[in-house]
Amino acid sequence: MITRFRQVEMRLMGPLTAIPIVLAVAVLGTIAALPVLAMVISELTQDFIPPGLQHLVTVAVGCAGFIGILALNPIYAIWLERKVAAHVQDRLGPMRVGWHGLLQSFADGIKLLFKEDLVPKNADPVLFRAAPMLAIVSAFAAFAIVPWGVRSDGAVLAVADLNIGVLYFVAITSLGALSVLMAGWGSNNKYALYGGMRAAAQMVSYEIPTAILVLLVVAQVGTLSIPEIVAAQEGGFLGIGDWLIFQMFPLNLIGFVLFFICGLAETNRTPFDIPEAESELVAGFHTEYSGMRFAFFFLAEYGNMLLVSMLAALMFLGGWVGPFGSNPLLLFVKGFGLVVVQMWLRWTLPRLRVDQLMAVCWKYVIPISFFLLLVVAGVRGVGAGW
Amino acid sequence: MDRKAATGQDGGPLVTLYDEQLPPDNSYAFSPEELEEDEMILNMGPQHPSTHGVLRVELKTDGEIVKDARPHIGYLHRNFEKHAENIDYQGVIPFTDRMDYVGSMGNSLTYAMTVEKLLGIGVGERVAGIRVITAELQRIASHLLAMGTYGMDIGAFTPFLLCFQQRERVLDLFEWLSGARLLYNYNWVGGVSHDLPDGWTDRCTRFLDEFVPVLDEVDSLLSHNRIFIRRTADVGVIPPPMAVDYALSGPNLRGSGHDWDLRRDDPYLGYEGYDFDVITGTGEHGPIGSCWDRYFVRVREMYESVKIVRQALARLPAEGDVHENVPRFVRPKGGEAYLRTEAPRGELGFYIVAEPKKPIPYRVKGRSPCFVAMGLFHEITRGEMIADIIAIIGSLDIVLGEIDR
Amino acid sequence: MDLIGAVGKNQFALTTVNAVVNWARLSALWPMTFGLACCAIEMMATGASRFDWDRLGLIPRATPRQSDLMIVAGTVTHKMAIRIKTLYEQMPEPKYVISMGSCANNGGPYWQYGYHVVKGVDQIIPVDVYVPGCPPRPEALLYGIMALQDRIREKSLLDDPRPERTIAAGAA
Amino acid sequence: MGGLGAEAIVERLVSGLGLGEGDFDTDLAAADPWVRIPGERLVEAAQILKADPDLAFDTLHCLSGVDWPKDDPPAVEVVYHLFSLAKKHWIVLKTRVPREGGCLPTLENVWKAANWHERECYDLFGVRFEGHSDHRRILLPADWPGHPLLRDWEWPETWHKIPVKPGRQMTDRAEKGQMTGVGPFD
Repeated sequence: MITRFRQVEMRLMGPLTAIPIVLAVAVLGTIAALPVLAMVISELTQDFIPPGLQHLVTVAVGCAGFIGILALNPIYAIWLERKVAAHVQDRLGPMRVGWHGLLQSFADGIKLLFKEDLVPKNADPVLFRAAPMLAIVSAFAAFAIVPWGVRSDGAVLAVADLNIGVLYFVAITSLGALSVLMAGWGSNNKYALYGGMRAAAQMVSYEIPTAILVLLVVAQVGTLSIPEIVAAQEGGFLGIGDWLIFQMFPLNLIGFVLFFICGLAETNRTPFDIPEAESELVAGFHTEYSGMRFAFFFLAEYGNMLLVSMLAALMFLGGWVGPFGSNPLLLFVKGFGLVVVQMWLRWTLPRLRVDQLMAVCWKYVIPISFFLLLVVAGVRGVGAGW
Repeated sequence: MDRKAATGQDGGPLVTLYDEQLPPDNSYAFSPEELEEDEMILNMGPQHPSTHGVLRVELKTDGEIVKDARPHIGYLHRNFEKHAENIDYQGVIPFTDRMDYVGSMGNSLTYAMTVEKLLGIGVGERVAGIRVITAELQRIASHLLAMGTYGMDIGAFTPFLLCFQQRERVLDLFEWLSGARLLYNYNWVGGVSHDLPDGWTDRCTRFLDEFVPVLDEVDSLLSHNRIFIRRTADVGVIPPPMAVDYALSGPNLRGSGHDWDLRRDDPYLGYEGYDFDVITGTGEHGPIGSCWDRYFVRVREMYESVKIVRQALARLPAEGDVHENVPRFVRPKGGEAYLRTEAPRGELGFYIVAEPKKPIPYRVKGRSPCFVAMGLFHEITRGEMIADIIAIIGSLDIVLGEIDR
Repeated sequence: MDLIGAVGKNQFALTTVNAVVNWARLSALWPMTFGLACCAIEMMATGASRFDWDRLGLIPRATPRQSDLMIVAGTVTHKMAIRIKTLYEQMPEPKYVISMGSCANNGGPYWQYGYHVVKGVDQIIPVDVYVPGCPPRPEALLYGIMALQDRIREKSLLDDPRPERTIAAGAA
Repeated sequence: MGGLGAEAIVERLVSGLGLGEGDFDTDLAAADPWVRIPGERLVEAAQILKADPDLAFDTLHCLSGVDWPKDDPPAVEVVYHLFSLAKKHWIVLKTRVPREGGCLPTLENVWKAANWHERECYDLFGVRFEGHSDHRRILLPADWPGHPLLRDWEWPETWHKIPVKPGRQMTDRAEKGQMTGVGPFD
């Protein structure tokens, strides 16, 4: 008989088996290479560059990392998703294009690029065309405030080192909901409309706990700037003791889990993928999209996945600080680790219904996050001596 | 060979309607005029990822709430009954296979038994044993498909593939037995097409041994998942009186709490000699007769089927000609016969009207459990949400080939 | 098109682009989840763990707008034929059709007495590859997909994107 | 199977309806005993069969049409297979309607399962059911010509330009040298 019969444990632990991890490390290396290289060059050259140009250089280095993420992350994340899914399901996944299908996403991309450019006759042409652009802009604009690391002289490597970074994050991600709504309405398709409406309701609802949990972090660290949040988590036992997730146990742990759940909901991932629920709404808000416009939504989704994972890593898991000192690679490891967890959840869990999704948000996540904020603020207040 | 010489015909012009405008399908049950404010008609299918084939459902919705639903069927109407009026008794068997194409052993079994009833012949003990084994294995395969696709409908993709993997192993057994993977043409009038090959029973036992732990695993992955329960319990509740009024059968009836199984209550093929339990819905989560109950009845029935197959394998007579009672010609004396069996989806029946001494049946009507189950669809969907429609369709476990025939 | 035509068909750059595009198209054939009858079960089996068409780069898409390949898996009835044509027209170019199983090829067992069965889906939409069998085994479908990949490999960007229609008009 | 015997069931039904000797027809010796009653008494009969606590026929198991064009008079026979889950007994109820414009009262209000079965019978045999709540075709398209399971149904040549009668499309393609399949013979 042809059937391979593997051990039960092997199958359930699919994402933890060796092959995907090796592959994930390879991908991580490729994607992180550019920012890390930029960082190393910047470290080596900082003594020779006149102080007036220093800021320019750090921004350039930040941009380099940004472009690396922009270009490579979605492509490899999609491939990684397919591999993780395949190994969870005892399949192989893409195998024919490149080693273990490494070039699969390039083939997909080129194919989508050469597809017919199609706008349905009844669609609103402006909204229909603008929605995917807005989606991808909102996904990648938010990366502007994500710092990759600090140089030894204290300069932050980011496109923009805003002192209100987390606020900017909350603001920009709201644009994603708008793009989905535009796509749903502009398609003039009932399924797309349902998808858009669900997405709007879901994203608007889950932005509230996201913002509260951001406040939770801000209340403890006392700053809105992401590099300073990370700096506050440096040191401690084994270099991880001062990570925010371990502070005030278990308040911040709960906060982290809730933030991750909100991230899942904001990026429309299972079990919160109701806006594009394939078995209900065909393809949800992007039902009418084809070719490159569809690819934009796809890229935006994977960009958002990495964004929320990195934000969670920066705010709760110490960002680039860890047991081996400060290293941008650590941020990528943490970020991609959380991305893999998202994928793992997607291929394991069923999907919630729209009312249950709202119930989870309004009945559980928001009250708990308010409670956390209250307790943390109280403890900090008592500690500060009032 | 030269086709033209063989057929005596010239090749005609090809029919290519590629640039033709075909008429739009305007068969809507709801008219836009009678809609109230905020209501909308949503058309689901026939091409939809989770309508299990080509079912089309027309929904009248108010936001996410479904006010009313009308299923449209017939997109797979393949004229089984017309074929049966033109093809001899044995020749109908492949068409019965294609009715319920994921439970084809059960279909051909029912049809063969109906013709046997018409002819007044029986089958030997070995044939009966083989028929029980194949029917129960088919039930396992069919329920695995139902379980897997149901998980997929709810949004969990992985159980589907785990179920399919096990199903492939059943198909391997059937392939060894009959040569085909899906449509077997295995049950003949008065016998079965092939005897069990050497070593088949051993491999079947091995499959059963390895299958049960995997079923446990998939069960734990899906059945008791909190999200899954919240999505399926309390949804699509069929109260017991309604189930009877609509003549539901099989797991759908038992899911509503009726303790009724033809294998126990009207036994055929010697089912009375097997020790197994009739599974009924318990209402463990939510009210009795919910989607979760129907789903879980199927899961637990697989364990019962494993029990039956084990017993049947143990008591299968070593010797016996499986073609012993196969009639040379099927020419009934006339009359009519109706017989039903417990197919994976419920009580499948065939009604055959025979003309005296004719090799072709006068009329064959298939009584399809899925057709009946879809008849109450509009009752249980009222007031549910759009996502629940999918859950309800999946929990009824329909096969369009059998509904439309 | 005229400009490219003036450059000539056998230019190196063009053939390279051609090869890359063809490679991308044949490596990323996204089929539509579109099952009609018995063959759909075997199509699902092809997507499931043992046969796994994801190896060839196929991921099923639920909407015709995002799919390149329509696998007509099963019996096409007259009621359904209208829908199939609509779905085909909703797919963006380039699009391919595999007719899976005898029913879709020419009516199969329902050819003679099936009054409601279309005798071949190629009466409605152009078909690239016919896979025989009732139902075809998953291996046969995989072979059909690979045969389609071979046909895509031979195509040129300058070709009429709908060659089947020109054949049907009598150019063959 | 428990329950009443067919003889007792027919006895009760006939006496309940008050039918005379010539008004009904029955065969108790058949494999499935049946009783044929006039179509206008159908609803009454169904109500008796369902309501009588000893009969308690709670499910309409199957409804089939059978076309008898050569009988005198030509008729479509509608066959109801009734079963009692409570008492576990069977009866087959038959009735005949004319082939042209035949009409029966609907049993939808007695057994809800009749709804779809009657629609199917109308679709394929052209038997109308009076009082049906949703009297449309169920399997075939709304504009399909005729009722195909009638024995003398004429096949249309095409339906909206799509051929209905079997053609030689595959053979013709092969003769034109077009590829018609994959595998060893393509």
